[in-house]
Amino acid sequence: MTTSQTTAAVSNPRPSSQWLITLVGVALLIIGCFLSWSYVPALLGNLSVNFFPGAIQIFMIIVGVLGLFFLLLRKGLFPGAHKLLDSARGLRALSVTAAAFMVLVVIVIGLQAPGLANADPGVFVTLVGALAMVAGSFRMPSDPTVDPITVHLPSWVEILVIVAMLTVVLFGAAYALGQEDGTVFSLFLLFLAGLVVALARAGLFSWFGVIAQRNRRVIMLGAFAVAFLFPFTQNGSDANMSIATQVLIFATTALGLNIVVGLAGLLDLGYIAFLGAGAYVSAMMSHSAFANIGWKPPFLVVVIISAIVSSALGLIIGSPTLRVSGDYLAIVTLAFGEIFRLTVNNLDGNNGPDLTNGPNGIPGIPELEIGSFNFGDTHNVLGIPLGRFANYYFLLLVVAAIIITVFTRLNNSRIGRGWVAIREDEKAAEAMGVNVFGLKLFAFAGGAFLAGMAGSIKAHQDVSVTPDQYIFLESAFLLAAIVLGGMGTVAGVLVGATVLKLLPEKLRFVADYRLLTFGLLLVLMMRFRPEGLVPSQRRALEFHEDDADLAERIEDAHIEAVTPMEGRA
Amino acid sequence: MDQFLQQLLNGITLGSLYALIAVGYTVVYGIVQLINFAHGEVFMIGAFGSLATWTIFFKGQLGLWVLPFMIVGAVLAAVVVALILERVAYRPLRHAPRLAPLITAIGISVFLQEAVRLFYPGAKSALPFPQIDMVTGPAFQAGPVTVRRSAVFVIGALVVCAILLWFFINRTKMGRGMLAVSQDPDTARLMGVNVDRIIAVAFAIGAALAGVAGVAQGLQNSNIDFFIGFMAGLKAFTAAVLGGIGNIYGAVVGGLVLGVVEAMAVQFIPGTFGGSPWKDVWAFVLLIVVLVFRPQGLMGARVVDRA
Amino acid sequence: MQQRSIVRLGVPLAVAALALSACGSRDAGTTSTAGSGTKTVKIGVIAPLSGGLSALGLGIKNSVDLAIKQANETNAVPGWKFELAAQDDEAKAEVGKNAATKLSSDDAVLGVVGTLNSSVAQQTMPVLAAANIAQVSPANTNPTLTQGADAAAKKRPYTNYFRTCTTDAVQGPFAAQYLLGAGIKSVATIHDKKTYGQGLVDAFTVEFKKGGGTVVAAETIGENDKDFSAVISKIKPNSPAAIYYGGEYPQAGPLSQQMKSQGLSVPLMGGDGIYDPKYVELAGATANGDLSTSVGAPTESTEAGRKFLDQYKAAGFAEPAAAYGGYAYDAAKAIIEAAKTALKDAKDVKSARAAELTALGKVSFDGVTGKVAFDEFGDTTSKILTVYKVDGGKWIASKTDTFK
Amino acid sequence: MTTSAPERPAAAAPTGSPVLEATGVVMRFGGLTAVNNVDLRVNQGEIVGLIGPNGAGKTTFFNCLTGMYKPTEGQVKFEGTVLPPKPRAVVQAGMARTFQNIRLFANMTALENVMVGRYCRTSAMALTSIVRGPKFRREEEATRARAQELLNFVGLGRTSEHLARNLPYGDQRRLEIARALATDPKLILLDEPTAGMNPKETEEAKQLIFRIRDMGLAVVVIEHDMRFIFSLCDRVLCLVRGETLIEGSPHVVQSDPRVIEAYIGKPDEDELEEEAAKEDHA
Amino acid sequence: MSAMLEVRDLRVSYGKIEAVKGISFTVGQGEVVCLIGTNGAGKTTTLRTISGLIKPAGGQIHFEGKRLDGVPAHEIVTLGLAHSPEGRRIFPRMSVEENLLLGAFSRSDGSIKDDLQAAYDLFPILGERSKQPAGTFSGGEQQMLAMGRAMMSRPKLLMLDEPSMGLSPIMMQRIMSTVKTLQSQGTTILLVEQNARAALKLADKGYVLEVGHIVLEGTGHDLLHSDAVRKAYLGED
Repeated sequence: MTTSQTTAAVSNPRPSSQWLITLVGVALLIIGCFLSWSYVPALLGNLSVNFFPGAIQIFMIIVGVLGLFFLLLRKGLFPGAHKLLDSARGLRALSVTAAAFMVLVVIVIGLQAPGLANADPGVFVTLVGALAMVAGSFRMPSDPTVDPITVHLPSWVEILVIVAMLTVVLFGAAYALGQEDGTVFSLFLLFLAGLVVALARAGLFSWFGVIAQRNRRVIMLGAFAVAFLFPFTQNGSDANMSIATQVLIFATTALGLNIVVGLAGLLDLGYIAFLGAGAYVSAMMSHSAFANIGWKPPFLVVVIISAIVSSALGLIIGSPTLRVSGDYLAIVTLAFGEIFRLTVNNLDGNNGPDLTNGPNGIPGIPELEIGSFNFGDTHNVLGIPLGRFANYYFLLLVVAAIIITVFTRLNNSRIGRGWVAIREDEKAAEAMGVNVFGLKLFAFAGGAFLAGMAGSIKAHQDVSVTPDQYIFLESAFLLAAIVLGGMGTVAGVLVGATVLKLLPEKLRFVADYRLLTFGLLLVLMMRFRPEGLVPSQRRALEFHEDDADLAERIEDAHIEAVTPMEGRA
Repeated sequence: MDQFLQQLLNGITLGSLYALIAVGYTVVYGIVQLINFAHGEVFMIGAFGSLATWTIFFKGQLGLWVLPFMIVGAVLAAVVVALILERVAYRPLRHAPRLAPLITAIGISVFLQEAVRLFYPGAKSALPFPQIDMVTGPAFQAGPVTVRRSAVFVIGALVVCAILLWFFINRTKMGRGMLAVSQDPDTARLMGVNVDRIIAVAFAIGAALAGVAGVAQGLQNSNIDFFIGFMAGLKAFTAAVLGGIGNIYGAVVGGLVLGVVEAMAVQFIPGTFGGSPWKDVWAFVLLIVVLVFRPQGLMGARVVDRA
Repeated sequence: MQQRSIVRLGVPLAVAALALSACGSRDAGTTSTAGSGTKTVKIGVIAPLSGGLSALGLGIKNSVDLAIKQANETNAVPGWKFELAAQDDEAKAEVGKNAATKLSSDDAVLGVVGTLNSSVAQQTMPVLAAANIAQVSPANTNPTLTQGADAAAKKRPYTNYFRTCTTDAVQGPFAAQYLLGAGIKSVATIHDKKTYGQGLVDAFTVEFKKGGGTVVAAETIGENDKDFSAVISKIKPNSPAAIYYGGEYPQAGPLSQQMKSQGLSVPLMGGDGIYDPKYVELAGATANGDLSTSVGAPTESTEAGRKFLDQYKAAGFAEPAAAYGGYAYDAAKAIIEAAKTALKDAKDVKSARAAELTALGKVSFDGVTGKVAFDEFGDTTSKILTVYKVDGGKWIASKTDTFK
Repeated sequence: MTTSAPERPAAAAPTGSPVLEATGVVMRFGGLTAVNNVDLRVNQGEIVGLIGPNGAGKTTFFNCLTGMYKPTEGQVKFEGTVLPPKPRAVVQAGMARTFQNIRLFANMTALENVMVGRYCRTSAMALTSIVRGPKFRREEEATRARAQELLNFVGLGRTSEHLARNLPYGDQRRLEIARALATDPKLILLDEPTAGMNPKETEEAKQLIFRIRDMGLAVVVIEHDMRFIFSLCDRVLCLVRGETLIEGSPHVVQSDPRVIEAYIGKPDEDELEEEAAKEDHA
Repeated sequence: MSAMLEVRDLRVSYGKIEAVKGISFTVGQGEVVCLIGTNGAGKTTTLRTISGLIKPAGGQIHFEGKRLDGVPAHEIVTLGLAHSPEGRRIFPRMSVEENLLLGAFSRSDGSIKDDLQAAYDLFPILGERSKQPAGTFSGGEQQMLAMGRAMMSRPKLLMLDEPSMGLSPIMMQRIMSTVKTLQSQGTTILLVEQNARAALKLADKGYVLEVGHIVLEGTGHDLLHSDAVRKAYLGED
């Protein structure tokens, strides 16, 4: 709070008309939410009760309260703070969200109730409120804001912000997963997206960004704590935990792939084979009746063996294919992925030795047991039951933590620098003495190792392994998680993996259009935001060779980030 | 020996199909150094275009005279889709890092597959392809070798297309322009060659041949489904690399070699690693071996490394 | 610095505290809203409701729906109202497992009808078994599901699993007997390596050889193969009198067509996986004479079957009952039948599940597909099968018999 | 020359002992002979210039020396041992280079670029990097310090955290030199280090090269700017169409008529007379 | 006399680096104009910008009164402006004749055959080996082919980029004399050369480029005898 107190809140002595219109809009919005929206109780989680807002009405109340906050901010209610956020831009996004939301609600009532005759006045009050907000906020001038980098908040404030942020994430996730109704879930997504955009527009996220940059370790620990606590919010229910474990397996595999693609810059289209190799080794060494390897070592040994077999495959695939570059590498890895799939499909005694049980796969893999802890049982912790999937979830969380550590530490080391150099200019890197071949091979083997680890757990979690789980489309999905989230970053991959695994589960009603949207998404991403949603800055630069402004901005941020750290040291 | 000849014929038939598709990879690659990963889907679209033409206009007709219309339908569908792809998806990315067009191509592949699966009536499972009487009737017997009529069509299609292509490239101005762009696009522009148009033409040629291949596949296998593009595309790419990507005749040779290798693998690889289930594995192993030991392919077009 | 490290510790703790305070705030959400005496019991369905096999899956779902509606109309279990809880498995094992998980965490689910595919069942069985929920499949024909991996030492893997259809262990030999009876002594076999296809061919081969036939060639094909020329060329010189194919119609149809256009004009025979109108469509004009076996008598050939089809039609479902409608209907009826004893004195569904399993083992009634009763492995006791023949573009029932 | 040269771990060998001896280097591409039987000997602490018109094979010759190309014939000896044609081995042995068209790692900071140059002199492998023991931290710290030192040396100390692509052209050239120096070379090859520079920058570059020489390094420079070359080098080698035209002191090369011909074109008879007359006049 | 080609305050950047920093020059009808300068001075960039291969960052280019900047390269050729690029850039896997015919790609009149003959007359060796792949030619022969190819579009203005690069003195003189011949036949020529003497000797006008700026201009003869040029290119102090 050093620079922000320069000008006091005297810029708006008199409420302007647009301010008043917006205020009225906010008021109507909130009032409408306390009225009934529809006669039909079965619709959208029962909106038929006056003075007792249902779920989606609460969304709108939150929007209203946030709008009120922005309005008061403009009035200078919080001295010194109005320079920090651009309330006008925030209000605009908020009001558009509210309007879009309400229009959708009206449409849903019209279609599902069916007929608008079933709509109650409340819905229209809120709709009018939203439109008034649009009318008011779009005539509001934007405020100049200060650059967050230049402001240093007291550390306890920063920490509080982080806690608040993570808590919101936890509850948001728990709430989203709890939504069974596809329409409500979609509306929730719209609400969430609108909220995020509004806050981003207002500049809040650049604050978060700066704070996060300064407190990276706190964020990491906090995020891990949130992830760790997630199963405790599920009350022993397996439905969401099952999805959560799948997201984790997918995310950890994608993180492994991100070492190959994001860090070393090698496009691997057959990566799922490494996950498959791990899973198959683990399955063949399990006590399943269909397992064809007699030796049954303890699981921890199996994990290591799976990982080693995978990375050996990585080496085999890597060593010849690294001679070819670019697109060729991509296609050859794809061919290798197919060879893997076909091979496990064939090794059933009919064609080749009886190892993998062919297209039927190896079913009936027993639950994991580490020591006396059986992963299939429900365990009670502090009176909260934790089911089968929660157990696997914790195990996978540990694996994810390992992979994240490996990923970030490799990235910030001599090896990481070597990879960047190779990506930037392979010839120059070689001329500077970087072991290009070795580093590429290491990326392949290392990534495969991690995937093998994840695979060995996946086999038990899935109860069976079959070849059709390891097809090209899965590799494409993994790649898409990285592309969508952002190459070379942990957070990006986690976001990408979550979006790609969670949305199809929750949006069953669009299940048929899932792949179609997926394909379109890839094309659009490459066209408009090739670096992904949460890109590593370097990757963003690589995709925007000509963007000098971006380079300047990133450089400024980098210098800002580095300087105080060195000052402290 | 009889079996050898029979399998040779089977291989050449299969290979002709690969070759027709492979030309599309190689023509586009030769000019923009882009692996149009979605080319397999263009082939699939061709097959469906042909089926749609038949269903809409000629349903129930199985005379030979329908075939040209079906081919036109296939070629039209494939070419239109390919041109849209080029314009909308690839052209804006021409100067982007190489990863971008490749991922775009994957996205397009998935999109096209799904679009056909969802919006083509009945395409959720395999669809029977019209069995033109003359082309699918009883087999000919040439000595010990049984010759399917559809095989005659497939091989014939390749021969005709190869001749037309040769004529186009060597005897027309547009063809010369294409050769020039493939060797040095900048200089070609200095000669007055409209590079954008040439690239579009390359896509169109590849698509047209893929469309013919779509009809061929339908007649040969008696059915098509929305997923045929993936494997066919991968095999055709293998064929293109095998022959030396960028070299059109290489693609033809590569396709034929690949087809024969697959057929022979089914018949002659002894023990449990032979047989139909392994033939794809051998095809891909061949691809990797060629890439590692002779990256320029059999016909030796120079691999352009735009690192 | 001091302050920072304290807070660094504090954050996770604070988040932990907040998170824990959230626990238990969500109720289980299964209490019935209907109130007033009647309690809700759900019968789940896991079947492919979308994708390539959705025609079969939707038929299963609708048939179960029909059985439930009838049970509610007749008030089959007083004080209880049945409800349908259908989940899509997209014919994929992993999706099926999610569906099973979802159903198993719903306390109102008593039994599940499904799945269509044996491979999906392998994934759903353990999940449902853990929750003690009965699973009755109308369509899984893989013997190992009920009898374990080792055919020599049969052992039932999951006691919650039952099925209303006969297994491949019966279909294959039945086909062998039919061919031998028709005077065909030499065949070539082809299968797609999947449990179903391989199981059929294995069982067929044993019986066929026992009856004095010879298998002149045994080939396999890959699951994505489209062009069978090479395999056909390889078989042809052995001049078999018929081909026995283990697999499903998407490959069998084109295989038949390509065989015949390549001059190998002998009938192709398969299991219920090729007994589908699509097979005839794909195999084209040369399919006449091709054969298939299928479980049970043709639905429309029996009194009960015709009645079922009429009721199904009257219920106005958008999709036809398809091949497994009758079996699904019987499966649902078996669950309802068992529920009559299991739910009688139960206070909630969860506590009735164990009783349901016991009761299921003992049901015995005349269903649409014949007598519905289960043996000690959970397999149906009825072993009626039918051979169908392609004639004029349609499957025509050629012979119905009880397998001995 | 106020900046003190960073310490070099290798003890300075007496000036004059040969560092690099290339003999009979031939490089053919298909039918084209780009480099034909060129010899080059570079001694400790010597600056050697390589000149010649465009397309004379200078850069190709560089690539042969640094292992980027495998020469068709001939051998490259470094400190008495024959070098394998692998860039990494060449760098390891102590020969570093810059590029004609700057090839920096554009999206890395200046400091990171130089740190990449330290790659071959550091050893942290995967496990060390993941576990991060004291050894790793020491090495990382040392790498960073050395890189900063080199940036200071070339005059980029203040811009260490700037992205390479944002640096002005002249600074990019200097950064490339710093990156090459980070490999602890005994010989540094500079490919047109002043191309595109203004006279002031060129002069600074010259001073920088002198300072590098003063550290005990041998330097080989390709350059077109004749003034620059002749005022910088101890010895100049002129390549024309892949062959050595002349080798000698700047003075000798400068006045060689064949060099003038190759560069400026052969004066006609009358012009020669005209020139002679002028010279007399002066 | 109004200039045939007029370049005004032309600026070209590659990313952040400005290669040409605002140069202006003119080429009059029938003239030979040469741009000289060291490597990296911006000569080639200037030519590539004029012929439309690079988009300028600023400034204007007029050719016979028409504005060229922003017009795609393949249309510029049809206006009568040919560019023989640096390093010759012939199509190595095509025969001589095919190379030459490509030069006439933008034309569709009937007299292409005549021009082919004209090119063979200009360089008889091309005629002798018209079916041979151009990649097998020596540097000098390739340069002849490149010039012949450029002439096939019947240009009003011919831009030659470093035609003497890597050529033996005899071959170089041969090329230079051809330039003279072409000029005498009515073609205007814009020449970029590193071999300053040869270029300036036949140029009507010359411009000296240094790091993206024009530092000196004048008639060929004046420049040839200016001290600055002698210093820059001979290293004489």
